Amino acid sequence: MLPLNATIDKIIEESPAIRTFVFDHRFEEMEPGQFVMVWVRGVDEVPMGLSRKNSITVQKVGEATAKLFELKEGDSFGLRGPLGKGFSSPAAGENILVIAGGVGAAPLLPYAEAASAAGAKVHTILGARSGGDLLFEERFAAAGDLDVTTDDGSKGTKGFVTDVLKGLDVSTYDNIAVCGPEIMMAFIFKLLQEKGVLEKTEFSLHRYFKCGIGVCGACCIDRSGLRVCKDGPVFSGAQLVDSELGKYARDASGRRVKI
Amino acid sequence: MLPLNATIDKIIEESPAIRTFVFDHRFEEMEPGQFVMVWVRGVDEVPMGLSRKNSITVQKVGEATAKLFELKEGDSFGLRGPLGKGFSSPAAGENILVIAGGVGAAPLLPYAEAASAAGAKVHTILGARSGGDLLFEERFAAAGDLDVTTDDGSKGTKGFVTDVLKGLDVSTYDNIAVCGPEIMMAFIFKLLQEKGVLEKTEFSLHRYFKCGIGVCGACCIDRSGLRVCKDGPVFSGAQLVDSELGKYARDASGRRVKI
Amino acid sequence: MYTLTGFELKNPTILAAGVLGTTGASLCRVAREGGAGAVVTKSIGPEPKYGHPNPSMVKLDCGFLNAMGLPNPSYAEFVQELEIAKKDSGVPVIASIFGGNPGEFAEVAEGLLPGQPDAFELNVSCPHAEGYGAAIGSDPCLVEAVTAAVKEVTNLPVWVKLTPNVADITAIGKAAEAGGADAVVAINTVKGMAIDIESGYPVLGNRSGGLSGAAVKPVAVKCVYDLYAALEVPVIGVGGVASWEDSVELIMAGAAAVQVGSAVYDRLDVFSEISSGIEAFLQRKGYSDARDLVGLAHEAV
Amino acid sequence: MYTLTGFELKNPTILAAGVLGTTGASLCRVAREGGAGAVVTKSIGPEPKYGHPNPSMVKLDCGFLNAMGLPNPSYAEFVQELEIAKKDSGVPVIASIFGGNPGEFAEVAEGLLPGQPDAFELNVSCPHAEGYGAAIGSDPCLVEAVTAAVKEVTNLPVWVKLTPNVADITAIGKAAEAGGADAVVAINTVKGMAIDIESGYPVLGNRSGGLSGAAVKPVAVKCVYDLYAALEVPVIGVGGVASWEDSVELIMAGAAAVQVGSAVYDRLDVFSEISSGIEAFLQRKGYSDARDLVGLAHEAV
Ligand SMILES: Cc1cc2nc3c(=O)[nH]c(=O)nc-3n(C[C@H](O)[C@H](O)[C@H](O)COP(=O)(O)OP(=O)(O)OC[C@H]3O[C@@H](n4cnc5c(N)ncnc54)[C@H](O)[C@@H]3O)c2cc1C
Ligand SMILES: Cc1cc2nc3c(=O)[nH]c(=O)nc-3n(C[C@H](O)[C@H](O)[C@H](O)COP(=O)(O)OP(=O)(O)OC[C@H]3O[C@@H](n4cnc5c(N)ncnc54)[C@H](O)[C@@H]3O)c2cc1C
Ligand SMILES: Cc1cc2nc3c(=O)[nH]c(=O)nc-3n(C[C@H](O)[C@H](O)[C@H](O)COP(=O)(O)O)c2cc1C
Ligand SMILES: Cc1cc2nc3c(=O)[nH]c(=O)nc-3n(C[C@H](O)[C@H](O)[C@H](O)COP(=O)(O)O)c2cc1C
Ligand code: FES
Ligand code: FES
Repeated sequence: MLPLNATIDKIIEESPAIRTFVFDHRFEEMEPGQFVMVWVRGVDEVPMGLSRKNSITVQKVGEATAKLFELKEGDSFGLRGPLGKGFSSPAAGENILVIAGGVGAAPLLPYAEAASAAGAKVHTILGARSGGDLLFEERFAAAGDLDVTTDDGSKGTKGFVTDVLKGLDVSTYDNIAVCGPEIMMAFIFKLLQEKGVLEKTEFSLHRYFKCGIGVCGACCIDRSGLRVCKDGPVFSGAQLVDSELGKYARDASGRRVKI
Repeated sequence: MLPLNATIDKIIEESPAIRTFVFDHRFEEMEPGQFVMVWVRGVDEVPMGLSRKNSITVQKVGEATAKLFELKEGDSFGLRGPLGKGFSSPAAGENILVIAGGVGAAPLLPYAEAASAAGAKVHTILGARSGGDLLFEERFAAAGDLDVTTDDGSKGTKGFVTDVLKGLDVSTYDNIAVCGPEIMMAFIFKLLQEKGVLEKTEFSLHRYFKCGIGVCGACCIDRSGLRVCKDGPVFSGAQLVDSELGKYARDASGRRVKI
Repeated sequence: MYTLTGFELKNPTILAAGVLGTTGASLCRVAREGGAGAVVTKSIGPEPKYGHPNPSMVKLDCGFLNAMGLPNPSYAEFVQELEIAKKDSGVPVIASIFGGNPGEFAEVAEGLLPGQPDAFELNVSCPHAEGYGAAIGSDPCLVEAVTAAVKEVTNLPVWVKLTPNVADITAIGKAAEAGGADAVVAINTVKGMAIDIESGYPVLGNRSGGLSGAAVKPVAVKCVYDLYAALEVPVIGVGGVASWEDSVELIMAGAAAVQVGSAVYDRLDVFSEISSGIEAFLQRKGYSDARDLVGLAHEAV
Repeated sequence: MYTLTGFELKNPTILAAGVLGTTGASLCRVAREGGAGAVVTKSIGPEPKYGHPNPSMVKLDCGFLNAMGLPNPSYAEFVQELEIAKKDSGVPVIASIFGGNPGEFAEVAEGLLPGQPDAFELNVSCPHAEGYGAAIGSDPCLVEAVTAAVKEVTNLPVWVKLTPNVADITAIGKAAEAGGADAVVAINTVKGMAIDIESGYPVLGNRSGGLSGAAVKPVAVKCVYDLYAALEVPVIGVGGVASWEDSVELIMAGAAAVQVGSAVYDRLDVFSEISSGIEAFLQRKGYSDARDLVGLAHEAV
């Protein structure tokens, strides 16, 4: 599959460093949690979760994302996808906990909305550095219950998503979906492992992607050897036992880099 | 399409120089008049009309056919097909005239049988050098009326198929299908052209085939430039007006050779 | 109208050598019914040749394999076909020729002059005919000599058709240019082979042959791209073109026009389809002329 | 059991270099879950390399294009991955290495010896890394020198992986043999390129790259066939293998074993699927051993 040409229909400024790019192609078959490879021509191609069937939500962190931020409505980029394995499908009546940190909210939004639409009960813990950085607050609220945390306390509970999580009876949930900074996910993983509920958790991982289609091996994690781009990015907690999560990741050369 | 491997289930001795090879693959979608490329491994690959969904009927004339005649039941050859354009589909109630000379009867047999099965009225004129060379006599008889001609008069009318044809009122037929030696076909073409019925005739042509799939151009006829292997081998008489039929053909080098 | 090495084409699609090019009548049909902007004949040599035994061409899952073995009736016999094509096709007719040495190339070119071709295309690239084609086309000195020899006997434009079966196709392209080529054509087929596993026999009568069709398009794009950067003369792109998108891709790589071979398998009017597809693309993108697309990929950095 | 350059394989399928070979864990997974009879690592060099910018690999209608640019963490860092693969994969592990000259090749080989690979595979064939790979692999003298340099620092079997992007692959194969190669591996990817016609940009970050997958299988069959006829040492076949039929085809062309790369895209257990398919074929045809098939096409005349 060569990159298809996506024209930007709308740019939504979500926060100073996060923008949503709505484009003119809808990935109708997309599973929440799947990603696309976004080709910023002449610069790089980088993975981004789908925040809707026709949008990505991007935090500006480096060269490719900065170049994306220079694009205007009507401009275009290349897209390959949807790729990888998303979250498991929620069913009516299920109790779902969504834990989103920072731009990790992007792939979780379509999951929360799909769960709600399917008739599941959704509870979201949404964290960010400060109130202005909170992503999709209204839409998560519309999908179910919402707890907000900010590092600086400017909105919701002051602290981390884990602070709210600690206070919950996790045994009441049928599925717990997590995406955010790796340190946060590692904390949550440990906490839920201790509570013995790993088998009903799902974590969406980030690793350096080259091919994005499961061939090159750049994104494989220890010790399972699973490919984040093809066997993931969403893994069940059980798949991540004894893994490198929170310990190290590999850079583009394959070298291990401490987290 | 690479050649499929066909194993010979049965060999039927039709006449001293003609054998039918029944093989273990049925070309279920085959149209009567279509052909296969028969790969006699290590020797050559030559076109043969399908005399049934799972058989070819071969006259021994040279190297490849001689090698085919050495094969026993259980041996195998390669087959690509079905290829080309066959005869038009006969409909119930139609009046069909079939004119077959020599091994030209091979692709006409499934046509006559299909016409009969479809509820058409079939009249066959079957010609050969002598009684022993007549092909599929019983099966043509079972499909409808049959007139037999032999050059030596050992069976049926002494003479050529054209001698019988001359006595018929061709205006009563809805379709006239012809296959046989080119000289014979050229005579018939001229006769039916004079009677003004070309638009309801079909002729199955033979030319030297290389690719057999319409790409190389070895089998193109003048002046239309039509490919016998892809646009034919069955052509309507109208397509053959002003053609090379009966005048010359091209050899494997593309050189014109008088008929 | 496109101008290519001095003559005009109504559209940038050209029938590739060796495909439906054995008779004048079939060349006319490809031009008239198929819509080709120009046609190249079967490669013609000094003597009649029957070619390799069959199977001489098979369709693969990806592309086609062929080893025709340069069957041709000789230039003496082919002049009449060329005349028919010139008289009735309504488009430029390019005579593809081959020989075993510069003298034979010149002999064949001279021999075909009475048929009044619009250009010659030198086949120094067929991968499966011993002593011909790629045997010459992988040696820069021979390519230059062959090109110069033909230029000596005619003022017509001379195109040199290159093989991708070399380490560096631009070295061969430069040799053609040094010999006086007016254009290069890239690519001929890529060396390939298929084996029938039921019997162990190689499928082609010649055992091995040349790969064409969709499988080789990326190879053609790369060769055209490199040649465009390295040469002054126009590059004509060929290899795996079956759609207007493929054509635009080769044009953006640097092709001044495209040739289409194997894709006639699917439909004869692939030429009209491509040329109207290109027109629509130009219009949508606001270009006035396909020439604006030529080599565009070199500017996209 | 198959014996290949002195060690044993439980089946004749081998993971190709550069595919799922960056970490010890993924090599183990390909062996254990995938069923590979042996695994080859990513090509490892003297210094860490990040490779080319993305896109570095795309799927085409026919095959794949890639230009990874030899990303690797250097031999110093990779030894630990090799150790993991050796300890846990349960199959022979071949270290693929590259360098810019014979000295670098020897340095990398020596540096990886503590990881105890079962053999080395010399990558003199990657088509898209300047100064490396095919830059060396199209020069017979360099290929001989590189092979000899590695043979000098180790007694382990040395395989030399060849590029098809040359006029005559057997000349390079013979140079490897002259340098002491215990086997040759053919083929690495075929030079290719794709252009995004909407933007005019070449699709790969490196602009051009190498073609793999179904598109190149006929090229691989031809290269293996020619090398088998020309060389004494075993030929290991790679290129477009995705099924047992493909494998048997390469084996009949002359391959003593096959490597599988791109086909992991469809399924990881393509290795077990191929090896059981070959077993069933052998049984149906009444052969006692896949070795009876090796080079069979050369006898079918
Ligand atoms: C499955 C997946 C989904 C993602 N979804 C989102 C999302 O929805 N929104 C969002 O803002 N970000 C997302 N990311 C992260 C995003 O890919 C990086 O922020 C982006 O690649 C940075 O590119 P850059 O050129 O701007 O930064 P650079 O300056 O190139 O690098 C900054 C950091 O970005 C990461 N990065 C760079 N290139 C890649 C690459 N090819 N693959 C993976 N990581 C890379 C590295 O950690 C690097 O250290 C996702 C990552 C993955 C793996
Ligand atoms: C569409 C079509 C259908 C045919 N159907 C039948 C059939 O049902 N039964 C039958 O007995 N014969 C049929 N033929 C004729 C048959 O193909 C030839 O008799 C056969 O090719 C002879 O091969 P050979 O090697 O034995 O003879 P050769 O010694 O090679 O040549 C003898 C003659 O056979 C013809 N011939 C040889 N090779 C080819 C070729 N590749 N393509 C076309 N003609 C060739 C030539 O006219 C040649 O002069 C058909 C031919 C065509 C074109
Ligand atoms: C059946 C066939 C015959 C060919 N004969 C010739 C030939 O005579 N001379 C030549 O220069 N190229 C010949 N070619 C090569 C084509 O002209 C073309 O370069 C090649 O097939 C790639 O283009 P395609 O993918 O569009 O077929 C032949 C190709 C095919 C398929
Ligand atoms: C993503 C990718 C990375 C590759 N990296 C290497 C490499 O590092 N070293 C090497 O010798 N070959 C490398 N190759 C080439 C493969 O090993 C193999 O020779 C080629 O892809 C053809 O086989 P295939 O069609 O089975 O993929 C790579 C191929 C791919 C697709
Ligand atoms: S990025 Fe290549 S396998 Fe995941
Ligand atoms: S035999 Fe090739 S076109 Fe008919």
